[in-house]
Amino acid sequence: MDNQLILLLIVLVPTVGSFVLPVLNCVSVKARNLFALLFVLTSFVLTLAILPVVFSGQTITANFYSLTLHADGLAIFMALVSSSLSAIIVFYSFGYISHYENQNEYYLMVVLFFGAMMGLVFAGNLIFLYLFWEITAITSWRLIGFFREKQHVLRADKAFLVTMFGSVMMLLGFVSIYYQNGTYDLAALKGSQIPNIAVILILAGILSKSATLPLHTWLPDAGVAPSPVTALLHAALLVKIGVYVFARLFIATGFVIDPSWHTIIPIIAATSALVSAGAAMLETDLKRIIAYSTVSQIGFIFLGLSIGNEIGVVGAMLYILMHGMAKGGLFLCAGIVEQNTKTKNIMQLGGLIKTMPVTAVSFLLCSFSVMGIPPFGGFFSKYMVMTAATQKGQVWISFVFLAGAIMTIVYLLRVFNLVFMGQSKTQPVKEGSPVMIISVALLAALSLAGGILIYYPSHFLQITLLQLPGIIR
Amino acid sequence: MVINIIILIALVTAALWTAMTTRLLRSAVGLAITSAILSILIFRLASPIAAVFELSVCAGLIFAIFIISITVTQRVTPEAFETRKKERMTKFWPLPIIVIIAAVVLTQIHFQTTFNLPAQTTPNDVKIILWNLRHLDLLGQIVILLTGAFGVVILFKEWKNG
Amino acid sequence: MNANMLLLPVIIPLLAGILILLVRRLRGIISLLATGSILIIAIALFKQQLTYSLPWLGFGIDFNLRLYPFSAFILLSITALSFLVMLYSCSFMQGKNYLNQFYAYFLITIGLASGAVLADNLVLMLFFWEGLLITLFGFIAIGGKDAFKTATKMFIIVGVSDLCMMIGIGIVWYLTGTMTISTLNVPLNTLGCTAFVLMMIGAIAKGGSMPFHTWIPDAAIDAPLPFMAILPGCLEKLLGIYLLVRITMDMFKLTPGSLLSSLLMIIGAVTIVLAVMMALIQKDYKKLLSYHAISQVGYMILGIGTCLPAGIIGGLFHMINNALYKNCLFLTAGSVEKQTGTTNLNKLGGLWSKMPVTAVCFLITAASISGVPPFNGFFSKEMIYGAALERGTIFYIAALLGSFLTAASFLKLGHAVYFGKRNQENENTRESSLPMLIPMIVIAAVCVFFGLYNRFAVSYFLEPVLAGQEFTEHTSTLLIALTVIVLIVAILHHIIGAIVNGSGVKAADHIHHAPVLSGIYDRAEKRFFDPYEIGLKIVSIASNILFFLDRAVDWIYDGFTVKLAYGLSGAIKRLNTGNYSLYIIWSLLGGLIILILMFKGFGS
Amino acid sequence: MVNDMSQLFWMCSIAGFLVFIIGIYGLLVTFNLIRAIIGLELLTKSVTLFLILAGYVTGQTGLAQALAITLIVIEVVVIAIAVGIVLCVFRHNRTIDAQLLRNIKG
Amino acid sequence: MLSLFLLLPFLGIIALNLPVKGRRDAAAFLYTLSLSIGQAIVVLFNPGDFWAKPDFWGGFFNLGLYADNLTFVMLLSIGIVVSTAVCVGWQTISDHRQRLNFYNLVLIALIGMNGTVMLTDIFSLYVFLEVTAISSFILIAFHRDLNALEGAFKYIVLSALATVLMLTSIAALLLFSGGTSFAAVSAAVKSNSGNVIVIIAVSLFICGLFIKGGLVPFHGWLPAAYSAAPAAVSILLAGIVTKVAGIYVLIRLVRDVFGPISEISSVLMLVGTFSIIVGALAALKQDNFKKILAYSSISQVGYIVLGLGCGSPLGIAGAIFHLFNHSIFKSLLFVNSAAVEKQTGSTDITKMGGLGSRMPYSNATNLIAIFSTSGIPPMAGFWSKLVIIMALWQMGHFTYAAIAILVSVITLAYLLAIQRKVFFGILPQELKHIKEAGIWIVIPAVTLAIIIIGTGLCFPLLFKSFLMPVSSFFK
Repeated sequence: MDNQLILLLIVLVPTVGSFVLPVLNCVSVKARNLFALLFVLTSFVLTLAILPVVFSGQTITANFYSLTLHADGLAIFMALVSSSLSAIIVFYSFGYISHYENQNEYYLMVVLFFGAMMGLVFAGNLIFLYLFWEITAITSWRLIGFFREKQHVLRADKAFLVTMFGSVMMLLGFVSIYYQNGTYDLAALKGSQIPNIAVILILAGILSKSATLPLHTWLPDAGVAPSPVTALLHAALLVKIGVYVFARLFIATGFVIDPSWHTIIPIIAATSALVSAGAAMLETDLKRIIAYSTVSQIGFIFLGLSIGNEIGVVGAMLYILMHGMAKGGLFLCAGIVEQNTKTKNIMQLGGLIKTMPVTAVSFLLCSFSVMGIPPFGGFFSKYMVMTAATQKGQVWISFVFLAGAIMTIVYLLRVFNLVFMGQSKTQPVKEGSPVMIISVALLAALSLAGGILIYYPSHFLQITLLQLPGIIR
Repeated sequence: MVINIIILIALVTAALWTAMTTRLLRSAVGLAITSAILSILIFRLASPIAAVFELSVCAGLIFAIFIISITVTQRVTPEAFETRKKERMTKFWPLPIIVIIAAVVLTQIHFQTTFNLPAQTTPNDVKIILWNLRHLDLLGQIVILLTGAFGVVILFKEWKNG
Repeated sequence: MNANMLLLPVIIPLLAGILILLVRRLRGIISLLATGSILIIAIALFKQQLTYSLPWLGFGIDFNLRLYPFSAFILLSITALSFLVMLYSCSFMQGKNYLNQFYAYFLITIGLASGAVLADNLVLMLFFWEGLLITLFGFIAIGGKDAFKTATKMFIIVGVSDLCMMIGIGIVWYLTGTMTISTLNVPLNTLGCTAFVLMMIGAIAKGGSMPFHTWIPDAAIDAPLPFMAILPGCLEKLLGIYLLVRITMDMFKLTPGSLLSSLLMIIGAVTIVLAVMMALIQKDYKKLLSYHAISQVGYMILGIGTCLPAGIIGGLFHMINNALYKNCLFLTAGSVEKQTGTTNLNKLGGLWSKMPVTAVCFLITAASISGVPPFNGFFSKEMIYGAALERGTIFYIAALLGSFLTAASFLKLGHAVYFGKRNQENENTRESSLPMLIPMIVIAAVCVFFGLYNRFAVSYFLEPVLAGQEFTEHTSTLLIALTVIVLIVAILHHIIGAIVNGSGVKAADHIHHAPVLSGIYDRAEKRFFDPYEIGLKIVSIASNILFFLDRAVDWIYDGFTVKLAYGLSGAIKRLNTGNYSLYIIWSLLGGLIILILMFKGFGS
Repeated sequence: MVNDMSQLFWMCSIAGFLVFIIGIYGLLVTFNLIRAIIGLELLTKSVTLFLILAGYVTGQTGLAQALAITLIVIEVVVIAIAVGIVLCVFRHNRTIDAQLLRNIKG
Repeated sequence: MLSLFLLLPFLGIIALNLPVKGRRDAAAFLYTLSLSIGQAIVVLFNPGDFWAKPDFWGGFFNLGLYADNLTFVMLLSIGIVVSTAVCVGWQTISDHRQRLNFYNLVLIALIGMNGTVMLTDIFSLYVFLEVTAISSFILIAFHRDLNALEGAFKYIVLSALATVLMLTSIAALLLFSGGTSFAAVSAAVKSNSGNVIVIIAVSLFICGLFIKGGLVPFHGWLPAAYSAAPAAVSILLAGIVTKVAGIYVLIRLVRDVFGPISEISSVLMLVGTFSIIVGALAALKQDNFKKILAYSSISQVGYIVLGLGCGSPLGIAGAIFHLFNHSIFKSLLFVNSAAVEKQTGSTDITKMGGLGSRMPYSNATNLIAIFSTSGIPPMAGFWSKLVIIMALWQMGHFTYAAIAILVSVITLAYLLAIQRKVFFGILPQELKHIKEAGIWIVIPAVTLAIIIIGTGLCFPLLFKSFLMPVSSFFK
């Protein structure tokens, strides 16, 4: 098949397919679930199919009317990460979501979200990037507000509004870039000089989407969502969108920006990492803690990207992968705990390791990866982003992040301690359903494998580096 | 010129009386008088057909409409009338002052202009203009009259629930 | 010799560990086979010089292994000791919970430790080094009820130090542009010093020096005993001191008399004295030993901190000696625990006749740790004394004081456990089984051997480490005499103390209850000085501040913005009174404003 | 002549403006709905005057008359509808007080 | 052949009121519906050359109509919105005679609007505005409940004021133009620029149009009229009547007649921005479904005026496009409010909740309309807002652009509040039995939603071929 057509299919299959799902529900529930997974897997497989092309150092550009799709190593990497994680999360939802109403909406939104994510990843045009960006916002809004209680819907609205605020700022930034350079096409924008105001505007969008200080508080509040959703949103995909766009614009497209941004953005990221780590330390709601942890870890990713040297970028991309797997695992574990104990308050939990060993161990392993303990994948990514800072001579920044990393260790262990160790405070609970524990165990195993087989992603990313003009060498 | 000014003053005075009089009926009468004076003025401004229309429709038809509606709605006791009278005194006394001040100020402005028009292309005859040139307006008028009919049907239709 | 052989000490234990986790059977045999095989490999590799390389992370971070005399020596020590402890645990751990986890962690630990020693790339080393955290964590966590708290404590303390090392490595890379250890030569400018301190933190924390020590006594209570024997007792010292020597000698090339060297010595001296002070008052066999495990690392740091060849050799010699005798001491403790079911000194006593082999092993190793000639500890300590004296009398005095207290505490321990009155409950105690005795006997024998043939040990194993640096001993007769005098004083002190206070256990109580010290001791027992607790407090306060900040940010959305918008909205709402006159007035005013704007030539 | 015309124009404009003011004032101040309609009527009067005046001044009396006639026709219908609505209000409230016509606010 | 747009409804009115027995209301419904849909379809699919042909009766009955692309966009919108209102009217008005009257009035409004968008004479403009306005007055007061009467009366008063202002302006322009056709007026304004009377005339006309279009601070009547009118009438009013009466005329006059005067541009942008902000803020705290939509209308109209005030071709294209989009999505929102009002008997959103599960079509279409209103891709509203903002940025009005785009967040906020309070949340006990409102509400809702999405997805094609050729837009 033609590579360009494959590229289009990667985006279109889930996007269009998602609307077929409610119809399929009329046939049977199983068919719908299966197809939801199938659509995601199709994208995954198709992405794998074009992997060799990109691996050989080429890029693919496809034009369909005004829709320009562009695949380089960065995009393929991100697509692989998100599609594989989405597949696991969809698989997990078979077990989790089967108890609730509005399943049609759920599957539609999840698959549509995924499709939009694919579109965003491959978009070769600022406007279409924004378009897919907003579709993800819509779907995530619906997903957060999946349960219809007032509080949930309110939180969903908050998330939507805050991200919307950011994204319209970003749109203004895009417009200003348009008038600066006369084009929205990313390929044509390569290496263009970007005024500071546009950087600020675009940054507002990215920060809001990636839940970074000062636009981060929607993310913890979004913890009301059903667990696979939070996993999908927080860990695997949504917050990575902002980071990815940052990489796409400032590194892959190589916008030339004022050098001071390479100091300012790390400072923002550091503040974000610290503040949210502090909040995670004091929160008592399981999902909120993990969400704050996500905010904190996103700071690390930003550090790597904004420093912008080779090791930083590769580290940040690896961070996206590793954090996606590990944090996804944490959220899914939290989902099992929440569903089986009917509470998210860690003060009311305890001793679950006795009855839920797989969940507990998976939680612990994923925590290790988030903390950055070898041989888990998180170690490498954390090492690389922190080294990136020192590599640029900004040692003090890495010290701030050191504090963040320390706090990560402390609060994650605190959570594990309170939830899984100690005296049991709830009714005896069962382990989650097989589908669910397979998912979490798989994610834990992937986190481990990510560390042990680090050579492969790292090698791939180093090939990718050649395609990124924005790297500071 | 002097006659014109007198008519103008009469016009303003009639309007003022219309606005300020305490009785609604008198107000309607005042409006009719204003219309009548206006039609004289229009006549003097070389527009006889419009003047006739003004006189018959505004001073006649509209006056009738007002009279009917006033008789339907007017139920004022003497006490209520007295209080309303006082109210009007307090509320309306600035109006004449405003009018007089405005008039004095505006007349002090020495206005001078010339109107240089493009060459006349249409005949200056109201019948030709109305019937031959402004078909669209005519259509509009017909539709509006039709609308008025519907409005009357809808708004004045018997009240079902009292 | 094939360079691929280098991979084996790393891979065999790891695979064996995973196998045990999966299979759950034959764990003892698998473990013994695995440790035995790597011991053989280590022996075979000894005196070899090999390098091995694989592409890995990129950016000059490759999977580089390098075998040279120093690492070969450490590898040999690790494998040998772990084999012995493994043999011991096969018997000791029988009937305990989580056995396959225990064996798996054990094996994985050995694999990671070997990897850390062999690694020739800083990141690779950090990978193995930090990976140990998880097995440590698992080891402690399977210990018992409160073990998880201790495990957490360990995790945080060691994790922090490892993170520090991470940054240190980053700085080193920044400064030199390479991460291959064998080619590193870091300039000692400000940044270099920072890097050194960070790396040093990692090293001494692994070694268990103050102020990163506080999890060790806790772990002594909670964790399984072989863990204490193999990890804090020997492996961690080996690794920590190995790295410390590497950074002071090779990577940073500290000069004697430099500030950093003094810093190291101060840390060493303080560790020696304070830890041994704490050890003195302990009433638990394992806990007492654990404080000595901390105290002894002070000597090594002190020795290495001198940056004199003699000091470094002394430190290294002490390291290997300590690994031996501390390991053996823990094993005796395990033996006692296994047979009597307790390690509380008050409940023990008079085991001399019941457990003679254990007692003899204990005596030999206790004498060794106290620095009694002619056991090995004496010689290594003498080398350190000499080096320390050359750098400053105060260090020497501290070391000597430590020596005195060490001797005192071991006199107390030996007295309490093996002599004195036998406890009623311990009447039926018997000697331990052979698999447990063999390691003890072997180690004790090695202690004696290293003592008698100390010149051989030093020249065969350690001098290659210096790589040609000239090495002169500073020992003099005077120092030896002083040491001996101190020992004699210690014995006298113990006898008097035992008589005055009533029993061997209480022999040091007068120090415990001394006017000023008692208060300090009380607070120390309540973990008043525990850096971990203090750190947690700081973190907690910081978190509160940060959380407040977070809430403040949140308030901007949830409170401020909403209130502002609704306030404005309400104001606009109130303006719409429903009165059409008002609307007309607005319109007219609007029209007026527009007229004015038009006339003003607005915008043109 | 030009001066005369200009003066007439100005005077009539002033008168029209004054009628406009009176109409607006009546519309604003009164609470009686019928009076409000009378106010509207006065406004229309002023506009009629303006139209005729413009025609007179420019000599296009034909056009102006045509426009004025259309205006008057439309005016009648508007007034009729307005009065109809007022009468409906009266049927509801039994009064034509404009103060009661303030239900929709905010 | 443009006069067919006026004559067919006119003949229809006459035919429908002949004293014939039978279901005249059904006939009226079918006629009005087919007429309005036909109008939309014909405009959409027939190229302009058919319309350029002269009427065959042109010899003795000359209406002098004119159509350009702007006219066609408006005719299309009128067709769509009127057909929507017709459908909803069939569903919400139960009485036969009332239905007949309703359709008659809708036909009159249709004449008025079609005439307004096609004529070329400034006085005829007044006449047809009045046709539209008077039919709207009656339609608002249709059910004769007190609120509706109040709304109608306010509309009459303000509309009369607007009329007076416009007529005064016409009279003043007559002093210079010698005729009332657009061409004459345009020439007069151009040749007399700077004349005090001309400036006053232009200002007064614009003020009058502001009142008609309901821009802040001329908007007082609008919430009352919109919220009190019967459901179908609200659709008509909000969707198209005020847009034609106020905004279309504004675009037409500013673009074609008054010409690009920088003062007008500045005033338009100022008023537009003011409307955007005030409308959005006012909508935020409302409890009445329709009132929120009314204020939202004010806000959205502000965008149109802002784009218009920008003055560049791109800005005007954006304004026209937003006008079209606004008529679609606001109609859709009002259709949904009609559905909710019909089923619950109330427009108070605080008393509702969880209707989404019972009224899935309303729920889904409402979402689409909300996104379109807030300017979220891939809905149509996004593109028009984008074009407007790009135009503003192009002309260097950065502050206006920023305000415009930030207010869309507030827009989203209040619209989400509707969605939250009406369609999400927990279903109250007394609303358990509720069902979808009926086929004639669902069909237009779904159709409008499809139009929104279709426009959004086909935007690149649409923009190039229909609105204006800006080929470099995506490059």
